[in-house]
Amino acid sequence: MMMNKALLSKSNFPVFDVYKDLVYLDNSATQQKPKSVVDAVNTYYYEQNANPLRGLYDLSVKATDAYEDSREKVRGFIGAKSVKEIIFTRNASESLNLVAYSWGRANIITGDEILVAVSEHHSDLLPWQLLAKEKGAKLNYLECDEFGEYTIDAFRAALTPKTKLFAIAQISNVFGRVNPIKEFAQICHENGTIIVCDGAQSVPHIPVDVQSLDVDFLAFSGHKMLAPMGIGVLYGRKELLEKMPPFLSGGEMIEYVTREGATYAELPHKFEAGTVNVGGAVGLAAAIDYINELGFDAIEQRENELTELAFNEMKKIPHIHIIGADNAADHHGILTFTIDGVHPHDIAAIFDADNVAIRAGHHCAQPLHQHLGVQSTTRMSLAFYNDEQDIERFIATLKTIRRRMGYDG
Amino acid sequence: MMMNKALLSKSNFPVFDVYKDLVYLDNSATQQKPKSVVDAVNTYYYEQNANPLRGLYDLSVKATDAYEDSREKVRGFIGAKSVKEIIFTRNASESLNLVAYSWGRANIITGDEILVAVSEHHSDLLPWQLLAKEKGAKLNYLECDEFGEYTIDAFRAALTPKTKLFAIAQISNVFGRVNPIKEFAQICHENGTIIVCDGAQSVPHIPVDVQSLDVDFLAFSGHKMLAPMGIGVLYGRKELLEKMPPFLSGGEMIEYVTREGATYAELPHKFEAGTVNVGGAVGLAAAIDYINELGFDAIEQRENELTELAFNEMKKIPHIHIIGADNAADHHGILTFTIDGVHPHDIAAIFDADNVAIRAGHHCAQPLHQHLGVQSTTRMSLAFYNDEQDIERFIATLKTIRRRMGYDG
Amino acid sequence: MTDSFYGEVLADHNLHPLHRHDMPCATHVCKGLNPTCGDDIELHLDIHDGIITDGSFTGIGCAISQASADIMLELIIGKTPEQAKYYTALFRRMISGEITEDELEELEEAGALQNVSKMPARVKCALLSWNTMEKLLDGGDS
Amino acid sequence: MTDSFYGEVLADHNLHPLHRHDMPCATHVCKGLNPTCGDDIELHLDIHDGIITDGSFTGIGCAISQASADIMLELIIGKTPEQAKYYTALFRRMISGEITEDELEELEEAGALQNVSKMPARVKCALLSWNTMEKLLDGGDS
Ligand SMILES: Cc1ncc(COP(=O)(O)O)c(C=O)c1O
Ligand SMILES: Cc1ncc(COP(=O)(O)O)c(C=O)c1O
Repeated sequence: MMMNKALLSKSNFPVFDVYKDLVYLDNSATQQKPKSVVDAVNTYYYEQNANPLRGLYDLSVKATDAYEDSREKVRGFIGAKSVKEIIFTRNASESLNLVAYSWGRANIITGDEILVAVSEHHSDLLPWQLLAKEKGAKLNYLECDEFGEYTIDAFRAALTPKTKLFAIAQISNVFGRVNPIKEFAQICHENGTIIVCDGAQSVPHIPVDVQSLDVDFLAFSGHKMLAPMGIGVLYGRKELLEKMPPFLSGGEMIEYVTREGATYAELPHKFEAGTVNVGGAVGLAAAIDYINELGFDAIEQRENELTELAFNEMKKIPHIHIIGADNAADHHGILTFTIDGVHPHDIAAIFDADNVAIRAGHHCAQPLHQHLGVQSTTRMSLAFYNDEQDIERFIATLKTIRRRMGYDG
Repeated sequence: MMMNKALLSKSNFPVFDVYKDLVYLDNSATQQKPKSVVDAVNTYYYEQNANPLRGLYDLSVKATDAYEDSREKVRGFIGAKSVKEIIFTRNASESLNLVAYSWGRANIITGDEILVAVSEHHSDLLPWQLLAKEKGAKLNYLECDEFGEYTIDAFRAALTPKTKLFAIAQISNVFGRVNPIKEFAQICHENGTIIVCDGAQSVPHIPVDVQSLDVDFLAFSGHKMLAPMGIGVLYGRKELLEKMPPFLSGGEMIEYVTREGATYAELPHKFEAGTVNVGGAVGLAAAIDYINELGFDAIEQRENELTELAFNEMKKIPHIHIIGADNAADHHGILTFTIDGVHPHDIAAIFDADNVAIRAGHHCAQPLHQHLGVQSTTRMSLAFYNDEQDIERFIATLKTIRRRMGYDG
Repeated sequence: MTDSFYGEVLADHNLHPLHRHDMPCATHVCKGLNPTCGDDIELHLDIHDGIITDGSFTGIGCAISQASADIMLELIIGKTPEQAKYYTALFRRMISGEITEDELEELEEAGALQNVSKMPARVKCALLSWNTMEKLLDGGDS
Repeated sequence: MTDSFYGEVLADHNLHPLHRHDMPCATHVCKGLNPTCGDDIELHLDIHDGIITDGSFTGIGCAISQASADIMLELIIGKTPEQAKYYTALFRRMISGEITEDELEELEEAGALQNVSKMPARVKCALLSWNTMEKLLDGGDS
């Protein structure tokens, strides 16, 4: 395992040079970009830019190589068997919609059941809700306990012979807890159920191996893992992808087109209609290089350290309630909380005044908030490039909030 | 009309510094990027990057402003009434798929007819072919003559009371001719037909005003107009967009979500699921700035000049046949041709050996090639930043091709 | 309380609202909501002989939306609907940063919300109760 | 013809193919296609008593695919199917740039296609006829 600790430093991220006083703790929403990633995209545009895949000239061959090398990098990063299983999308949301439209509309019929974890992000919920409505299927929810835990027993009980698909995040963007995907996948497959794993919050933070997890689909976004916006990934098991009808249609995803019909290109191109985003793919590859060079050991160690520091300090402050597990180890850099008597928007505004960027609201998980009985919450989420001072600044502001809202203590 | 002729120069495009000998004539496939566009994206990532729309802190407000200011810039560029009518997508292909999935599936029923121009790019053909199949509608083709011209009479004859939608490019990527969209739109509306205009090849090259054209939808791609890959636009008439169901679902496009259902956000957000591509939108805005500062007068004048030069020289060479109009003015920088006895792949290889980048194949328009009775063709396509020397180099190579393939002259 | 974040006036109206209670027999009721932040409000007014004689609000929201509602009611009770609309127009202009010193005076305590013009993300919170009142006076809800 | 782009051997086989004609009574026929470039080929072979006694091709394609087909037939006519497969393996290795000088000799005129290993976009063109032959020998089509 490589490990280059210099890569932990903020100095690799120009935004912190521009805003020296900024404490950025909204990493689950999107991460900042290291210079190496931005530079890689620039180099692509200045030295390799062309429309790839069909070009018969040098620059287009370079663009094709840049694109396909990025795909191979993603394949290795998540341990997929073949590059045919790696589809570039715009973001995790589009990846999940692709599965719902293509696999879902071809496989879900009236009377089927779809099971979704109640903590899912809207992007891993609405596509299934709409699919269920369209097909007359039933949408069931897997419930978690107040600590955000899903037990194997509860899961077995929620599964029925009619459950065709189960959708769950490996790490919820509210709880930060790692769900037992591998166990779920095994039970799913015994039951003939397809498992869709939302990896938007896990792939950037822990090593994810699709073969060892044995999931059928995995979706994630580049922008949450150092890469530019506008590039995402859908991993799909080849046997499934091959049987699925196309989703978006157009240039580059066909073999032959006549007036009456068309035959489609091989995987993965079948699912990539129109001119692809080579710049985005190159940026994602550079982000993976950064992560690989740093190593997940270093990333996890650092993120866990900082999580623990923040968690322990937060527990000391009265009127603060952390959502989810009552131990730092189960939070993976995500600490969602409420403060008695203070609305999350006011909390966020006070943090902003102190130049600490955190998020307030429903975090695109309204059904979970309904389940937990809270209207909205506040979330701090960290990345390996945060440091102790960031946590101290966060805690310092947190301590003043009730007072600044007019409470006595 | 502003006009800054210095912007015509290749010196604004770093790729030509890297490859001093490169003659790039594949601009219809994708354009090269000026430094100002790449710099604008970098500045976004270093000074404004955050997840926009829901943030309550300074950086997120900056990201939101960057994104929405870009939308306003696009609105002004194509003369739309309201920013609500501007939806950011990945590329023109996705824009067209959005219309087919959302408007199409809600409005097309068995027995309806969809009319598509026979010269359409696969991206403006397959979505309608698939829609027609799904709904049991009939797909009809509007035929062009050998010069690539669509007449108003032929159009009136092809339209029936059942024609619900008509799809056509403003400029075909094979012919380069401007189609009479305004006239078609008027006839469509008298007939209760929706008109979808594929602007992928027109928006970068001629001024396009959606209100004056009076089209219902307009699709185009950023990467073909100086902007990065991964950003495209769908313009839609507000009255239509408002009634359309969502296409992709997930974060950011909702108002309320419960376990049972959801209500959707207002336009344009209803159609933008998941984290948006702010970097891409900022790049597109910088590209529009570049085009506006240069001015379409200068762009058109330059492109027409170069087209005429190439066209006239090509006409002098034996065994060469230009596809489409027999005059330079109707080609708008797109010259597609065949050479007797030489396969387009060989033509492209010879051009490549001389460092001239052109395209060979079916240009994602197989039904058109079938209609014209040719298997494949070769295309050179230029942009304002090309110059006389590029054309001379292109012509010089063109003259040698038959000889280098072993013919006597 | 001297370092109060939003200023003492807002903190006070948020923590100790004068008009935050139910009014089951009000002549007019109207609901307002901000989908993006999840704030919602129910506004109750008694209007008799062209005068707003009493008013109250219920619902949930951030300090800005709560204080704004409370201050608004303080200002408009005893006034005519026309006057209430006039204040709404003034308030909107204050929030967009286009108000004169004299006009600001007219808004009395509502002037404490002037800083919201510098918080674009919070504009909707400040306007929620005012928009709801306007909807009510224009015949919205029951 | 000294400046011929692909070299004289290929130019010659492309312009004046020896085996480009129909063979309606061939014992074996197989179709091959390259969807991405639109090239397609129909390969005809007569196989009698374990020997490829004659062969031809029809269809359309670029100079590389046409010359490759013609040269391939020149090489395999008179050989056994096993030998033909052995040449296919050699040819594939040449195209991937992994062939020795001695092996190159064995390929005779087909060695003229060695440069395709430097044209990634054209590899499929060069391989089309060889892949089709392999498919035919493995029992593909009729
Ligand atoms: C006329 C036309 N329409 C649509 C497209 C599709 O554009 P994109 O590949 O960017 O989606 C293209 C370009 O390839 C085109 O030339
Ligand atoms: C758990 C989870 N799933 C899905 C998403 C959607 O990702 P994106 O907005 O990049 O599509 C997010 C992030 O917002 C997330 O946190």
